[in-house]
Amino acid sequence: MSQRSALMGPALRMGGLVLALVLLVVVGVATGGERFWSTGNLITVLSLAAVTGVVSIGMTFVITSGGIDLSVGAVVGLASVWASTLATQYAAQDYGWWVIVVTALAVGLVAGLVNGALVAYGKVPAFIATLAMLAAARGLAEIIAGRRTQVIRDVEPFFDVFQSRPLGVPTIVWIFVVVAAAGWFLLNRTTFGRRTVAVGGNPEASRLAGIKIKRHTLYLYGIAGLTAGIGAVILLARTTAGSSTHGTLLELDAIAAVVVGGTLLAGGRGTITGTVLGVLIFSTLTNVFVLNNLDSSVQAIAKGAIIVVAVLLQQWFAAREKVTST
Amino acid sequence: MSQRSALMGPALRMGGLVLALVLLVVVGVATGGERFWSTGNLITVLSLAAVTGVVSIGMTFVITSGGIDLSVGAVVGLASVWASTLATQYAAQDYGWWVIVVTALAVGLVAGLVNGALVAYGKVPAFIATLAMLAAARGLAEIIAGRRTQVIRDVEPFFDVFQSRPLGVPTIVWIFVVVAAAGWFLLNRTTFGRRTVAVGGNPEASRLAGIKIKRHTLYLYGIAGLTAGIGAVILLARTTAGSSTHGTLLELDAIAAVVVGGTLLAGGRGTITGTVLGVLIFSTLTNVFVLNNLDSSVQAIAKGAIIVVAVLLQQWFAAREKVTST
Amino acid sequence: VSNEPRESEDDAATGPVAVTENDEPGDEVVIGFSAPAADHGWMGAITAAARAEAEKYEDVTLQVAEGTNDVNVQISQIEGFIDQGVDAIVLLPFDGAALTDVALEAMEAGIPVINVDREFTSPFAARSTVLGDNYGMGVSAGTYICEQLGDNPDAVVAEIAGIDSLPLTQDRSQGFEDALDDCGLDVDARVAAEFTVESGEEQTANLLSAEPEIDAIWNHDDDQGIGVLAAIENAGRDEFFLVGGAGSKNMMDLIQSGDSVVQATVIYPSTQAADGVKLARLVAQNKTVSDLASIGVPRQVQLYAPVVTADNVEEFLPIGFDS
Amino acid sequence: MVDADPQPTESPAPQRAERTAQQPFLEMRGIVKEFPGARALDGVDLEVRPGEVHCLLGQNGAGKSTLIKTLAGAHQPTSGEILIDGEPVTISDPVAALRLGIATIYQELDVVDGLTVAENIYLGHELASGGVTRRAEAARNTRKLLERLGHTEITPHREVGSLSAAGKQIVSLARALSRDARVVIMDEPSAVLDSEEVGNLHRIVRELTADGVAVVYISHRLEEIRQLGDRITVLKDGRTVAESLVVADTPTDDLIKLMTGRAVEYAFPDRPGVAEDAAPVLEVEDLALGGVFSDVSLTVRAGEIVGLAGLVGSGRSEILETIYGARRATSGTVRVGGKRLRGGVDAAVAAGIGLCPEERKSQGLLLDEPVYRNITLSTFARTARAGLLDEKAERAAAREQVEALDLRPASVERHARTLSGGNQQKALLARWLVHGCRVLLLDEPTRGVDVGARAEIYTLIRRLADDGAAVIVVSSEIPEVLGLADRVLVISDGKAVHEGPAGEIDEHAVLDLVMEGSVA
Ligand SMILES: Nc1ncnc2c1ncn2[C@@H]1O[C@H](COP(=O)(O)OP(=O)(O)OP(=O)(O)O)[C@@H](O)[C@H]1O
Ligand SMILES: Nc1ncnc2c1ncn2[C@@H]1O[C@H](COP(=O)(O)OP(=O)(O)OP(=O)(O)O)[C@@H](O)[C@H]1O
Ligand SMILES: [Mg+2]
Ligand SMILES: [Mg+2]
Repeated sequence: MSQRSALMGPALRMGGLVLALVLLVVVGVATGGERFWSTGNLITVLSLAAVTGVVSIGMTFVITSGGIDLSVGAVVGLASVWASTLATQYAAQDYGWWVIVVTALAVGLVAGLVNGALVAYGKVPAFIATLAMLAAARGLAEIIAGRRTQVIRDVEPFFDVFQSRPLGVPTIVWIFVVVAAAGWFLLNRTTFGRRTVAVGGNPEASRLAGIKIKRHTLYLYGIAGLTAGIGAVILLARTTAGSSTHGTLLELDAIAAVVVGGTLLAGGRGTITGTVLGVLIFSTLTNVFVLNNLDSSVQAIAKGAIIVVAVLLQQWFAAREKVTST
Repeated sequence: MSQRSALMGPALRMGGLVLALVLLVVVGVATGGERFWSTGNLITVLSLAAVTGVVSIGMTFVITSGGIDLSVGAVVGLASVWASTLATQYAAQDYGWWVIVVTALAVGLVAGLVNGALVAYGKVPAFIATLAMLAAARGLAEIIAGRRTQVIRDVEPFFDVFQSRPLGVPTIVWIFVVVAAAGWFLLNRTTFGRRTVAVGGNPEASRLAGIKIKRHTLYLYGIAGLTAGIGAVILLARTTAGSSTHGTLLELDAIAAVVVGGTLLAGGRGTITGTVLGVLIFSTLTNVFVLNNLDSSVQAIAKGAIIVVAVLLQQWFAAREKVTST
Repeated sequence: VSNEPRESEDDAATGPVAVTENDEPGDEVVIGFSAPAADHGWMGAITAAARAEAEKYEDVTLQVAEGTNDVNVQISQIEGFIDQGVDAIVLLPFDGAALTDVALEAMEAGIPVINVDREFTSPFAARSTVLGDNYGMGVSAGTYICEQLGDNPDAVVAEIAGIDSLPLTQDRSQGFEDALDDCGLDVDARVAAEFTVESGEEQTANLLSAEPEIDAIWNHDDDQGIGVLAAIENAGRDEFFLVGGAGSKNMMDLIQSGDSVVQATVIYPSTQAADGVKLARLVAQNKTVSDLASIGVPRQVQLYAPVVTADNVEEFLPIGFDS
Repeated sequence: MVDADPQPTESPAPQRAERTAQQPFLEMRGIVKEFPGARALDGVDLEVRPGEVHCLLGQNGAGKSTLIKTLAGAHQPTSGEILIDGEPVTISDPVAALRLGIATIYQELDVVDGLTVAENIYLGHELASGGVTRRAEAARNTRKLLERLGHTEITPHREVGSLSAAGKQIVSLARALSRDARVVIMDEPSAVLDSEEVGNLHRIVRELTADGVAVVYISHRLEEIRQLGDRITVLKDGRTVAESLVVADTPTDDLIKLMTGRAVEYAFPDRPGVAEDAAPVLEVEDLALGGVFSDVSLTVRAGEIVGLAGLVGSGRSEILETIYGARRATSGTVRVGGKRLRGGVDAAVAAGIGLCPEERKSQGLLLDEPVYRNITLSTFARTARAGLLDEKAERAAAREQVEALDLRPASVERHARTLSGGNQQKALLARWLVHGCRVLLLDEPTRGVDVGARAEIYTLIRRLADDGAAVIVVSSEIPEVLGLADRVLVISDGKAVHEGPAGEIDEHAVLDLVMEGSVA
């Protein structure tokens, strides 16, 4: 029985989210009909989800370990700017489109590692360290870009790659799928994932069991930074430009998706599947709102209500899970 | 020795903050001279600290109890709008300026209690519940205001009261002082405050000791909402208008001040003195920046750096405290 | 109480309308509309005016997407419009460069795009462009201040900018600086607010504290202007004059009454998107702008940024927007 | 404990017998408590009279803590009835229990670190006028309570977070006393206390009963129950198997049989003696930690068990933690197998050292993870291939230990949180058994472990030593240290004051050494 509940548990816990998503889709079909339920529109929903989605995967790791990263949005902005400076663009013209990608990823990674070092070795609370990074990364991005939007020109291969549609699905959606799958695997099937959950559940016990929690924390924020770098690449592909305003408030969307998905903000339990569902819920919501031509203020209220309902549904399913497993 | 460290402890823990503030003041005097160190400018700094300050006091309670309130900024906006609708203004003209104040406080309180009910009785994680309230309160505020700024006219007594300067200090600064003092007393000298620390430090032990955790949580968010209402009154007095954009991102400023002040984000330890110092540091920082006509991007970077340095200083003092007490 | 809406929304938003043969009903058209979040008065007026303009034509259905400051979301909105196959798109992008690609996509799909306010980086991305003039706005403000202070090279000029990370703010500041430079003045103190009343008040309070003597201030945005004025009031200062920006009814009233520091404001028309809707309809219905001799809707319309002072305020009051 | 007497040693005082004849104050009838996936109580009866010490006995996981939690209002019983003074009552929450005069000291430390001693003691029933705390009065009363408990060194305004586990236990005790209760429930209060403290505790219990207060006392130390108890109720697998036995009339062997259902060999394993030429595995030289201990040197050879004896707060835990690298030594060196150890815990674990920490919940367990992941927390990386987890191997390894240690319930999938205290301790031990350490540092390894399992753990530790491990055991039960170890180090006030073979010293001598050292 305990075996069964261990298997059923996560599925049931996801139940509330899946139900919320299904309800949204029903509303979408009812109000938008074919305009909602068309391949084109579904791809639009997924494309919109890609940036938040990728960043949320990294965020899931950080939150599972009991931390938080408020800087991801700003780091997306910084990475997008750095990867679209004239210098980078010239280099990309000379050496290949990958220069842009590598630059964005490297900027994201380094920013993440700085966060990680501050949290792990400087013992600065994660909230503070990443808030400081938020401010600093935005400032730096503005200075680099001179507050101008930097359009990427004459690096056609970059767009050829990232704006293509293998099997009819945009590359950026594939990137989201791959990152999510890799994240799921990393969290659930590897020692790295196990350590992440352990550190979040009880850092002192993990330390005393011989886990190098500082180094691990460093890596975790590195991952969050790296996914922010990937997010920047996706945004560059979508907007053809880098800007210091890219990713504004993205951190809130990402955290909301992760927490609505069922990852504990206190750490110790994380679910990539839940995060993906959370991201899809928010992105479908935006889409359904647009289809219904809803006033943005009403949207905001509806959004608040829907978040609460999704969580209450989850609670209800969790309670049912307990009852059925006895 | 333990006696001494018990007394010295908090003082030393504050040491880093005080030092950071003193350094800022030194920089201010060095770069701005009399323009910085004038009564007028110091009052400006305090006046600007008032809104964030008042809201941060409420936030200190919520965070000490292990919660968080992301909605305070939006609630400030909603309360300011509600308290400046035509209906309220007419009522204020008929019955007296206090109608505006009572409306703002009531809106804040009710929003806070809704948060509290969701967290305590609905078991919705605080982060999610208050994020939903953020969205909903902003949306409602926009609808009520029709996205217009609502200027308060013909309620002169309101401004007479709140723009007056008893003993040369603006009323709104007095409000901040009174709220801070009341907060300090409530947290350190009353049953309510001690229970707040207990709930944050060890909820299970608190429950077993007979504390009604749910009801207590409800009250805590009520307090946060109430301080948001007070913040709205101060903003109304300062800007002469209510707006759905009032308080944008105020929640981040408040949380940053509280956490930089030394209150544990995980709960169980809270300090009003630290919060006040945190608020003053941020407000002085902005002032010094403007005095030096600093570019806003450079400001952002400097702000990030200073946050980290303040926390590292605090760490260093805390480490020293340990050494001296052994 | 006088902050009640003085006129109905459409009057306020679009001003006097001459009826031409173009206003005769034509083919039914669906126009997609997308703009940044209506988080302050000017942007609110933009969207309201666009909606009101569409209301006037029974052959127009305006599909309004949620206002957003997230380019990623805005791109998906345009993708949605393309997917639906609307007849035309009116797009006021949060960031012109970032929305260029998706606009091109729409044009390639045969949907004419009318670009409003913030310009795309490719001329092929829009069928027609309605532009405000941000640089010109700064120039107008600077020139006005030069006229007032021209004889005093030591005059202290302060600037209260809007959201500093937006290119449009940079354009405005650049124009301002260039115009001042012409008469030997420069910007002695500059702060950046966020287009909100609260930030206007906060930044101005600090600015006034830092500069004990000021001769003139240019404030980019009349929405934040309410806060700016409150801060000036709170500080009890009046040794300078203030020039506003955008042109809210509020500021115009103050200019008219003449008993405040506000002497002028530079118009930045909040009717741009309404013009965009009008043009989109014409383009979609294959009509032409009737007052022009040429056939077809012009490629670009740049709106004028005049200075409103006590002398001409009467004329502009009808297009002042409620902030 | 070694020489537990099968015959009652102490005849109960006459007035005690008199009181036990009175009407029961408290009765529990047919209490059933179901948790998701487990039936913790399956029809328990209990009857407590005023002025008696009523002992609850049972193996780990028998349901003792669950029973008293239903009494304290922390859990709601699924069925059954509770009578007080013959009247049925429902205890819906902790407040109701306190109002009925039931005060409880829980097995898990239930203090708030961020509050002061006085605030902790009065938490929930603050001395206050109109919500404003009367601090001076609270401090005064606290000082009195602590004086009564013999702990004047704990000052009322000290933050509880700075106290040791034992200090926190004292605070819990003081809190229960401050409630003026009619019945005080104590769930393993002596587990973290040393022998002197235990004596102190017993004195308090006697004072309480002399005032007519009933005490429900849970302990795994049978000799303590003999000294202190009036009557005993024995639980097994969530049922009452014997109700209200009179202590004086019940031999220890019978109790053990009732609890475990078998006769347990109740002795320490033989000491085979360490070969003279056995290689030193662990060498500690002049180790010091600023302000806590200094000049600690010891060598543990393969196959040797070294015991550290001393009072609570003498720094034994810190010595273990410093050897383990969990604290940074101010000076001194640690060698394992001749190689100097540098770096933190991870280096120590890699070198083959394991530590069973003192506070299992905060330092040891991932409470919301399954048992097997707790057991393999130090080894999952080793069973993994190229970073990929091998959960099958982990489960198998964990299952083996669960069986060897008789962990109950015998499922490796249960979350650690749902295990009883003693079983959590076993899970921690299992972690290092799976690891197969060369050096094992055990801090209170039998804390909260029942008699049956205790014997098994002793055998196990000895077997590990026989297999070549070097073991250090810290225990507050001096007989345990003396019985189990080959050699003892007596620690007093952060210094080693004696070192010698365990067989050549007795409990009194150790206590004398300890007292001398702390006076010096
Ligand atoms: N929250 C819970 N959920 C599920 N099962 C539980 C829970 N709490 C306790 N149990 C189970 O109830 C049984 C009784 O546990 P309890 O803690 O009462 O034992 P105990 O007699 O106090 O043991 P010990 O001497 O080790 O403290 C155990 O099998 C335990 O696993
Ligand atoms: N981080 C620390 N800094 C300074 N002193 C400390 C620290 N941690 C513990 N101490 C002190 O060190 C002494 C020994 O602590 P501890 O209680 O762990 O010893 P112990 O012999 O293991 O006793 P116990 O039986 O309670 O485990 C105590 O006086 C304690 O207050
Ligand atoms: Mg127990
Ligand atoms: Mg110890």
